Amino acid sequence: MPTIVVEVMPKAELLDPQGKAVAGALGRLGKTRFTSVRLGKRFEITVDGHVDDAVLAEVQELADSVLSNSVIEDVVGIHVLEAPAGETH
Amino acid sequence: MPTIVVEVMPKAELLDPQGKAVAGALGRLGKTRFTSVRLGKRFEITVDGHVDDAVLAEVQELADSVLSNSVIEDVVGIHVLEAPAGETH
Amino acid sequence: MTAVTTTPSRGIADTVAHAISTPEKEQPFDALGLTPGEYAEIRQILGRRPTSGELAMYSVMWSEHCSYKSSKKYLRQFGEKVSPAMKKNLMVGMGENAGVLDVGEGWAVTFKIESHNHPSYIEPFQGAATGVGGIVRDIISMGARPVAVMDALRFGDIDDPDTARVVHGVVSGISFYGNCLGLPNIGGETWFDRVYQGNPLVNALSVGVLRHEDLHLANATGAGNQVVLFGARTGGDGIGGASILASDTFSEGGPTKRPAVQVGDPFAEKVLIECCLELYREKLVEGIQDLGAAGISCATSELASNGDGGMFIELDKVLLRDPTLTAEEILMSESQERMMAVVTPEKLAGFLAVTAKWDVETSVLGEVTDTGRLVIDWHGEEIVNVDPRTVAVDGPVYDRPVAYPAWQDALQADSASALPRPTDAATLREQFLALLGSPNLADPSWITDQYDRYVMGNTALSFPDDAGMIRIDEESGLGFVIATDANGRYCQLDPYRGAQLALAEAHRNVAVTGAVPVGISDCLNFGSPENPEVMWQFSQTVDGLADGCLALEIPVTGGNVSFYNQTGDQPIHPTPVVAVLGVIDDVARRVPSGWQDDGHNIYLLGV
Amino acid sequence: MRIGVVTFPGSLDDRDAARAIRLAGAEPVALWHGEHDLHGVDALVLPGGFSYGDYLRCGAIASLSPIMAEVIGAANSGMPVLGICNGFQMLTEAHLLEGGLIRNDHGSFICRDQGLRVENALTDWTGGFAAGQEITIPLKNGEGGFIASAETLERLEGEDRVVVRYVGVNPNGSLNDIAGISNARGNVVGLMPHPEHAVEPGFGPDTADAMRSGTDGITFFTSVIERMLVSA
Ligand SMILES: Nc1ncnc2c1ncn2[C@@H]1O[C@H](COP(=O)(O)OP(=O)(O)O)[C@@H](O)[C@H]1O
Repeated sequence: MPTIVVEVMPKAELLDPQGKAVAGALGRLGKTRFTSVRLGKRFEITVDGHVDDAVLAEVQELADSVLSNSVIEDVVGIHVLEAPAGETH
Repeated sequence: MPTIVVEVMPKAELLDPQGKAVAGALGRLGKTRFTSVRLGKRFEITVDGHVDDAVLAEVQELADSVLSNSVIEDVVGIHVLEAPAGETH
Repeated sequence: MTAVTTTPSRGIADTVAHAISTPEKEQPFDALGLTPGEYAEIRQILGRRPTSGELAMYSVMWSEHCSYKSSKKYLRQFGEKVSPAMKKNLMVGMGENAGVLDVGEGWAVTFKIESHNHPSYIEPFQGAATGVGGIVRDIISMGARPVAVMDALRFGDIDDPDTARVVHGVVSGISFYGNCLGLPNIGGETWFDRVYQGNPLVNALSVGVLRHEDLHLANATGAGNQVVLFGARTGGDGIGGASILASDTFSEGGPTKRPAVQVGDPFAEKVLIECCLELYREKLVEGIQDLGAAGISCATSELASNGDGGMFIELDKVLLRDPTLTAEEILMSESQERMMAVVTPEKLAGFLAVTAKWDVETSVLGEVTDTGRLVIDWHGEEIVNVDPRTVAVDGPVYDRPVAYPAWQDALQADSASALPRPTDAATLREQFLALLGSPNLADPSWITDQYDRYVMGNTALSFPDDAGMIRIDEESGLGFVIATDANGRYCQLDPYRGAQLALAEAHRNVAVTGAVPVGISDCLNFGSPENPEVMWQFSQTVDGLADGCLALEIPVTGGNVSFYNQTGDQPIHPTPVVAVLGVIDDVARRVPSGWQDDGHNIYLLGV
Repeated sequence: MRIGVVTFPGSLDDRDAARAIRLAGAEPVALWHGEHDLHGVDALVLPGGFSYGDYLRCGAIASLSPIMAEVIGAANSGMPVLGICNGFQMLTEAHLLEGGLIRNDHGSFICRDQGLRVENALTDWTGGFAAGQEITIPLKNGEGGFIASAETLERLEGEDRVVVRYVGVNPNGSLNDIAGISNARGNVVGLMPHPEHAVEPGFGPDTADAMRSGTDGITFFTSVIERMLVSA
């Protein structure tokens, strides 16, 4: 079954304490060339049937209304996964 | 500054309570064609300087050792972001 | 999510008929942890070779963890060294999911402590989290509402680089699961010692309360009653052993990579708690058994053994998270947040309405029979046909060799009197500061601040008191008090006395709150039972505890034995964690520890 | 006076909220998330807990529940609504309150007796306090960090809609030490700390007088009762 990936990130202008904590951990490991880290979410949604424009539009709408909270997050990407990650193991 | 994206997903054979809860919510909204959802993490790491193979190798190593927990998660993708998502808003 | 329960391609099951016709087939019993003798015994019990499904069941149920085969001989003392006073308030004693004590006014309390040591080393967060989840399900299966948790923890050297991984993982796992269930954490212990470096101890305790009439025992009685599995779907969690079976039997598929870790879903468990309590309240179930170690193998064989007949199960009715699971894997899976119920046919519709209300997935697997056999079918073919008692009750019992440790006398002779006794101020000051700075005396609030102690609104004592106290009845103020204690170093010096000291300390911690101690539960953490010196420590510990309980006249209501706690062949110190439960008529009259008011006199009591 | 307490799957402090309402002198009414029925209550409490495990985002899945449509309608027509902790998160997810709540800056769950200053004593739920009054009530959360855009923060401050602020310690990295806010009308209030855990002597936070004797939380509930009696 095809899989659609939705990517959500915290808004750039808002605090991201989790990303900051990761950046801090990298810094303590001496990885100073990584200047900042932001932590968002990656959804893998399995679709029963074909993925057409209507399905993608439906996913876009869900991404905006349910999978993200537009007050604090942005949907940064929606795409169909060619080789579903879940099936490669 | 270039941004590297690291994508981490819960291992396919393990329970993903978060994804399950989201799938349940979609089901209650009548979105029954989405049969399953898995929820992972998406890191955006800003790099000071050029991204070359050495940097990517370093990120790969960090992805395996720090950004993911190999007992329960897989690193499913590492790539350089062309237009940093954070800067489009 | 839609149920995809297709027949797995490599899951052509080994049927009973096939087992009869292929008696010589080689079976991987040793890879499953069974000895040649145990395998021979299974063949003798069955009068044929076991099917791979039966082998799966026996191997997990006859494991040390499930069968208590090395400890049974000793644990009997807890039932034998008893006075009439000790039985007075005991409504359910050892052997059930958890013991139950009458605490008056029609109320009863059930509690138990259990280990989740090894999983918590592999994956500290999930290991500890599922440890809490498991013990809470034991409490629910008695008909009680869980009302509190505690955790007794032992970690390695605080300066070891691996310790932080374990400590922070374990504490946040307990915090995550317990908080999300809405159970106040009312106490515990934290101790650091090198002996636990490769083998931390994570002992989780839960307490539940119930009205006398709500007491339920998990047994399958009444032919025709339905056997129902509900809760989370079954996945490939914690079934390392089954992939051995699958790969051995069906070489073309190869062994599947099944993770040894289990991922917990406290939300699913919280919903399951409320769902079970509603099922009890509406009197829709005969009994509910939790699924923990050994999963469906354990639940079916225990329910059937505790009943008076048999059971028939269609295993392909199990709702799966992963449709590729084989029958053996389904039998052994340790997926969390599942329960098995026995329901009369008339009440099935009502039962299903309640599970639907709570969005809990449910499937009817089969029914109670009068055959005396546990029969399991897989797509219409019989893959298990056993006497359930041979699986769950009459497993092997070992009388392991016991030897007084060669090093014991030297250890005891090397007493504190041999240590230098500095008298100068500078050295004393230095030692005092070293003590204050030692992790075992340091303030544990960085742990306890991660635990919700307020939820439910009945917490009368918790951190920093030495015992936790919960109000049971809002009208009368009736409450219970509980404390856990153990000191592995004392037990290493003298396991008999060390166990009694642990008991005495927990007993005192309960008594000083103003409560009357009424029962204990214990979690006995030891090295390998195959090491005669460990077995000696174990036997001494149980003797000490049983004698101590007789002297104090409080019964052991249940507990747990955890063996094989060692790094290489270096066992941990014997660590019997003792939990003492007490009753207080009115929590308003509790006595907290610590100075309460200016001007009070200070007395030192005792010897 | 009837005050509804909505139970969602994963609600934990619903019985505590009901107890607080009872101790304050009103009748608690248990409401179920799956219904479209407020059973004629006069005010509403969305209790604390981990609705739907707090998966996705805290309060997000619960905010899609059938009853939330009724809650939103009632809130918009002026009914007093208090969201405590997870309830506060639901109110932001339902956009009845502005901003959002994210993971604590230190990354851990924290349970502590928290000092607060009541900044706005005019809302339906804080009328019994004096502005500037300092109180102590328990706080317990993993995702209590209040965030909002700069303009939203400015508006909240400018319109006096910060209801309570952390004093002493900021326990989770909330911007401007914000512990609770209200809508413009003052009938909808969201709080991260738990007033329902400071309503009964013996089971609340420690005070200078005696352990576990703090009852500062009861005033949130008596305030709304008084407000409703006045307007009735
Ligand atoms: N892992 C833990 N979980 C919950 N409570 C704990 C834990 N560790 C310590 N505590 C609590 O911290 C307090 C102090 O513990 P401890 O230092 O062991 O006390 P003492 O030294 O007086 O026996 C007690 O209230 C105890 O219940």
